[in-house]
Amino acid sequence: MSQKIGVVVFPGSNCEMDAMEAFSDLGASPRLLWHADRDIGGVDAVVIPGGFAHGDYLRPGAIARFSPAMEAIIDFAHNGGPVLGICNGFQVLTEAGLLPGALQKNAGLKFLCKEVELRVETTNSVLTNMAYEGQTLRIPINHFEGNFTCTDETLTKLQSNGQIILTYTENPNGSIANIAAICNAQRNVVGLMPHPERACHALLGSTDGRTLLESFIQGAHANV
Amino acid sequence: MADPLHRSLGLTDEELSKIIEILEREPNHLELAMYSVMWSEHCSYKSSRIHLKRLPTQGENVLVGPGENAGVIDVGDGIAIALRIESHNHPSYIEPYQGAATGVGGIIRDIFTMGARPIAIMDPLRFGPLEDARSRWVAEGVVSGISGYGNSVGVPNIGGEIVFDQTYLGNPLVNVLCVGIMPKERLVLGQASGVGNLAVLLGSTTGRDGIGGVSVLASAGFGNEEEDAEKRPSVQVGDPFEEKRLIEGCLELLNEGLVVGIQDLGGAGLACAASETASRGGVGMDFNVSAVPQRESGMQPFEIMTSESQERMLAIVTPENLEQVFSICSKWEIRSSVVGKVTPSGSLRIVSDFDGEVLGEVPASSLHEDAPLYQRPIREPDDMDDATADEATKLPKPERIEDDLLDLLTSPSWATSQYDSQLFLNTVVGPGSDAAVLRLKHPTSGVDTGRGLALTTDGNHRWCAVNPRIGTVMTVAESVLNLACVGAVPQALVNCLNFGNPENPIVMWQLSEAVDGMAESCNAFELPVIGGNVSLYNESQGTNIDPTPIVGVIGLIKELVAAPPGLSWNDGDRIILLGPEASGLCGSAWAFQKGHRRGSLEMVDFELHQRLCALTRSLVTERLVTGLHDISTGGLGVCAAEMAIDSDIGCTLARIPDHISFFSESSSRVLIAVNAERIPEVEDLADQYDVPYARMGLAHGDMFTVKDLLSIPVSDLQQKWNNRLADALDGGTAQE
Amino acid sequence: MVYDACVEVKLREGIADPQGSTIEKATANLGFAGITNVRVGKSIRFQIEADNDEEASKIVNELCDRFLTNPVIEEAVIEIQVVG
Amino acid sequence: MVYDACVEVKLREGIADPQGSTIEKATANLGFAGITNVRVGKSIRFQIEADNDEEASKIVNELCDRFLTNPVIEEAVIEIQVVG
Ligand SMILES: Nc1ncnc2c1ncn2[C@@H]1O[C@H](COP(=O)(O)OP(=O)(O)O)[C@@H](O)[C@H]1O
Ligand SMILES: [Mg+2]
Repeated sequence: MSQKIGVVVFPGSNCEMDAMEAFSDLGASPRLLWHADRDIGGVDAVVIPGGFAHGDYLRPGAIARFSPAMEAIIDFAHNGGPVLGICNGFQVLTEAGLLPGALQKNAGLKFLCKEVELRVETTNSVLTNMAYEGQTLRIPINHFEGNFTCTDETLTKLQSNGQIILTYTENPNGSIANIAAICNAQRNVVGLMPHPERACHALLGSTDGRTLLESFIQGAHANV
Repeated sequence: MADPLHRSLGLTDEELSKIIEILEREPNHLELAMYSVMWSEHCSYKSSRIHLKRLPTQGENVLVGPGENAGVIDVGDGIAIALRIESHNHPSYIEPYQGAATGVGGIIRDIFTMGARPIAIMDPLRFGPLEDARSRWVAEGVVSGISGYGNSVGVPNIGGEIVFDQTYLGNPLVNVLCVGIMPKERLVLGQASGVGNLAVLLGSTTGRDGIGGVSVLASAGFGNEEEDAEKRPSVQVGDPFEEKRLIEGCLELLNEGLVVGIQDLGGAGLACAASETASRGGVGMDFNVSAVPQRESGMQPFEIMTSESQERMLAIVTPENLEQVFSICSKWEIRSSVVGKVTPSGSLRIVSDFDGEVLGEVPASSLHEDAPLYQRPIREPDDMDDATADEATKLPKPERIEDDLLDLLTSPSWATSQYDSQLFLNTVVGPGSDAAVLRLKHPTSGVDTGRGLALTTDGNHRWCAVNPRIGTVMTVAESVLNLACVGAVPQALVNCLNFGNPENPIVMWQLSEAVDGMAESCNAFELPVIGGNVSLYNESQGTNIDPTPIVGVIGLIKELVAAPPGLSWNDGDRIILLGPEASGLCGSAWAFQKGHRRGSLEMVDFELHQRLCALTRSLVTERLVTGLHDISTGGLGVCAAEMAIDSDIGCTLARIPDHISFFSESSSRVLIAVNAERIPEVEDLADQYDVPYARMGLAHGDMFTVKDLLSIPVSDLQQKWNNRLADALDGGTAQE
Repeated sequence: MVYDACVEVKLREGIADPQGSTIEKATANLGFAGITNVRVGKSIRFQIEADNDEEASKIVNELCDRFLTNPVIEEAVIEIQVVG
Repeated sequence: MVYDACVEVKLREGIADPQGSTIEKATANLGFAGITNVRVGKSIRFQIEADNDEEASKIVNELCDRFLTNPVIEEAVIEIQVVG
């Protein structure tokens, strides 16, 4: 049975169809979840896609995190369900308190759309279980507020628990410790700023994103 | 003494007489205000319409030609593509961020109005020189505005242009093109029909922003500081989040078949949308101003009718469907209110309530069809003969040709890296190549057709300053060649004619010549013109900009199995020039750099150009070349330099005897890089297509060398290329 | 009663301020000398109905904690004034 | 002398504030009743060296006009205080 992956749509989301396409090309069964529905329909995993939920007004994720769907997703995550936040989704997860830290405006104050090189720091997460440590991946970033920030205390925790799962080999946005992706202490909730769904098709320039999305499908499988 | 009202609204005495004739009485203030915005240059095309008629608009694939919100073509597999380009020049000079942002918002609405999902935008931009502080401030703000709005509304930006030149010092050009995709059967037109149907206003509240924007901003030039300051309150603020919800909500309404017609609100606001939908449907409308949700208190009916508040749509709905329309709107958090009723009368009646007082009443069609048409005086410049004789080849040759080359290198990536160019997983080639390439997926099933769409925008004010007719021909030719460089066959063209003050006969001559050039080349290339926009009064302090027709051309790629070769060459590749020998320097970027702006251009040989394009497409589809690039701005020199920069590999070139052949921008030429083993095939093919070619040299090493002319490290070229815009703009910009 | 509220949302001390540093660099480049320690925050102004001062202040404080600030990196300075 | 400057950049009256209206709607959805007229601006705080009050105020005003605001749609409220 292919994995049922729920892709959340908020007003202002815009990468939901891209996530749908990438996951179905990889053999999963993605479906859309509407932000106003509390019922997330027995999915095996949840993806919060990129975009500008509620316009990113006030702060990215600040309004989205109060959606009925998010209440359900918070429960789902607390019960060990795999949850992936891509870009805006990462911001939503930090606002919702499912991941530590916060994402600020990029150093240099510019939106950045370009391919970057990432390094896999740990394979112990729902996003990297099929990668190898030290593997480098070429995947695009596409954000204005991807500059990961946290207190020293949080950073130490992230480091000692191995919760930093991807780093930039060349820091594009000012993120602390070159952080591109982190997971929670239970390792089932992951947020990353780069867009793996944009790197799953040879015609689009890179297929390195597949490793990450396949890992996540694997993680969803383990959750069943 | 104060001006009479009609004049202060921008209407002439003759125009007022005509209104009185139509109404058979004096118009009241509300009616006058509506005529003033609808008969403005921006909405009525009163100076350009008689010329635009000369453009070819027919084609087998054309579903909708000029006159609607966007042109639409049939691309097969049940898919239709909508395309449109618009200018937002004047607002962008006054408030660069919001001016550009609302330009993006406006063009996107034109596309989903037709039933198409916007899938890409492009942004041909023109600014004053980088040395000028205000121009830097404008450029920085415009690019941020396009980035801020486009990224957030979720439409990728896949290309454009960014040009800096003295001619745009007080008048930047911000043109934005949008392309959308739809299943053919979803195509809708912006018309009201069915007496008793309702007009539902969707989206933002209406405020005082942009009152009379089209007549004040888009239809007059900039004079002095004080007057400009008075025009300022007309600037609007964009809300990409509202627009995103409108896109989704409106497409859902169309998918469900719940609307009879739909129309975006742009220039001239509700006055335009209400009268246009009614007159297209051959009906009338009662329009209830008090039903319009207002952002500010105490708004006058004329303010409500002419406000240009952004992110609003007018949908025509049958009463049976109203509840369902409301429920889809509320799902997407879109404000919706019934503001009008379709009547059989043919007149647009503005009422204070559906059974209240009539505040104004005009024949709906008179706002459009009766708009004045001007055959404005045309005059060729007096010194044409002298100007033509002034050849740029007579300029002294460069002291250090390396320096002239370096001065011509500017990467647009400072701007393009601020744009999401990848959303929707279609972008095979984004900004930075000759043309952008998108995968063509079916808009509803998502199935990949295995084919591709290609898009390019081009404009060249330098060529058009020298000769507006041939310059325009060369521009269209360049577009067609840009598409060939990615393997695409051109399908349709849209244009934005950016010109100076139409009351100046020389400007009208430029416009007329440019239209002739466009018609001539579109006929030759069998390219239908499916839409466009005219932006006049691009002048500041009495100086008109150089004529700047911008074209956007869409092409199809039959089989998109791999990304086209792009600009890069490999070490060891042979470099071959396809096309005739260079001729002349007039209108070239090099000549302009030396302050030379006159002379003559050589007419494009259409047949040769067609053969070159066909050859280029074959080379690309049969993968016979490693890399290729057409020769345009900066000539062969800049073309080769860009290929070296992109490859990070140098070259040694020969057969370029002097700066003339190095910097000439004459048409119909492509530089290709070929693996040595494929040379016979390539040359055979060129012979078959009867296209001249010449072996120019070899790609190798880290020096960019032209025998007997120059030698410079590729890294020096890269340095200038990469840093010019960042150096000028990253440190912060400020108003003068 | 109606109150005017003004909330200034500031980054907590010790949290890097990318907007502030970009502006600071720009001021120097643009010829404004001697400008330092630039910190950028938000000002959010609104009106609120409440029965009395205490209630108004309670609501605004709660609004700040739950919504207007991200306590991980931000804090709020609140001003409330009765208008009628 | 060193001055503390605080600049509040606000949208001019009548200029649409999409961010403010979205926040306003969100407060209602979150159950905060009676919040209206939400307007969002920026607060920019910094220190500035100047010879005297007059000069400090002149520089800050110029900074606002040329750089921190576009007077077409925004206006600045400036507060300056000497610190030493
Ligand atoms: N403002 C811009 N926005 C997006 N893309 C741009 C912009 N300016 C330039 N580009 C892209 O950079 C590339 C080079 O532009 P240009 O030199 O004008 O191309 P060409 O001469 O082949 O028409 C093109 O791919 C173009 O689409
Ligand atoms: Mg080109």
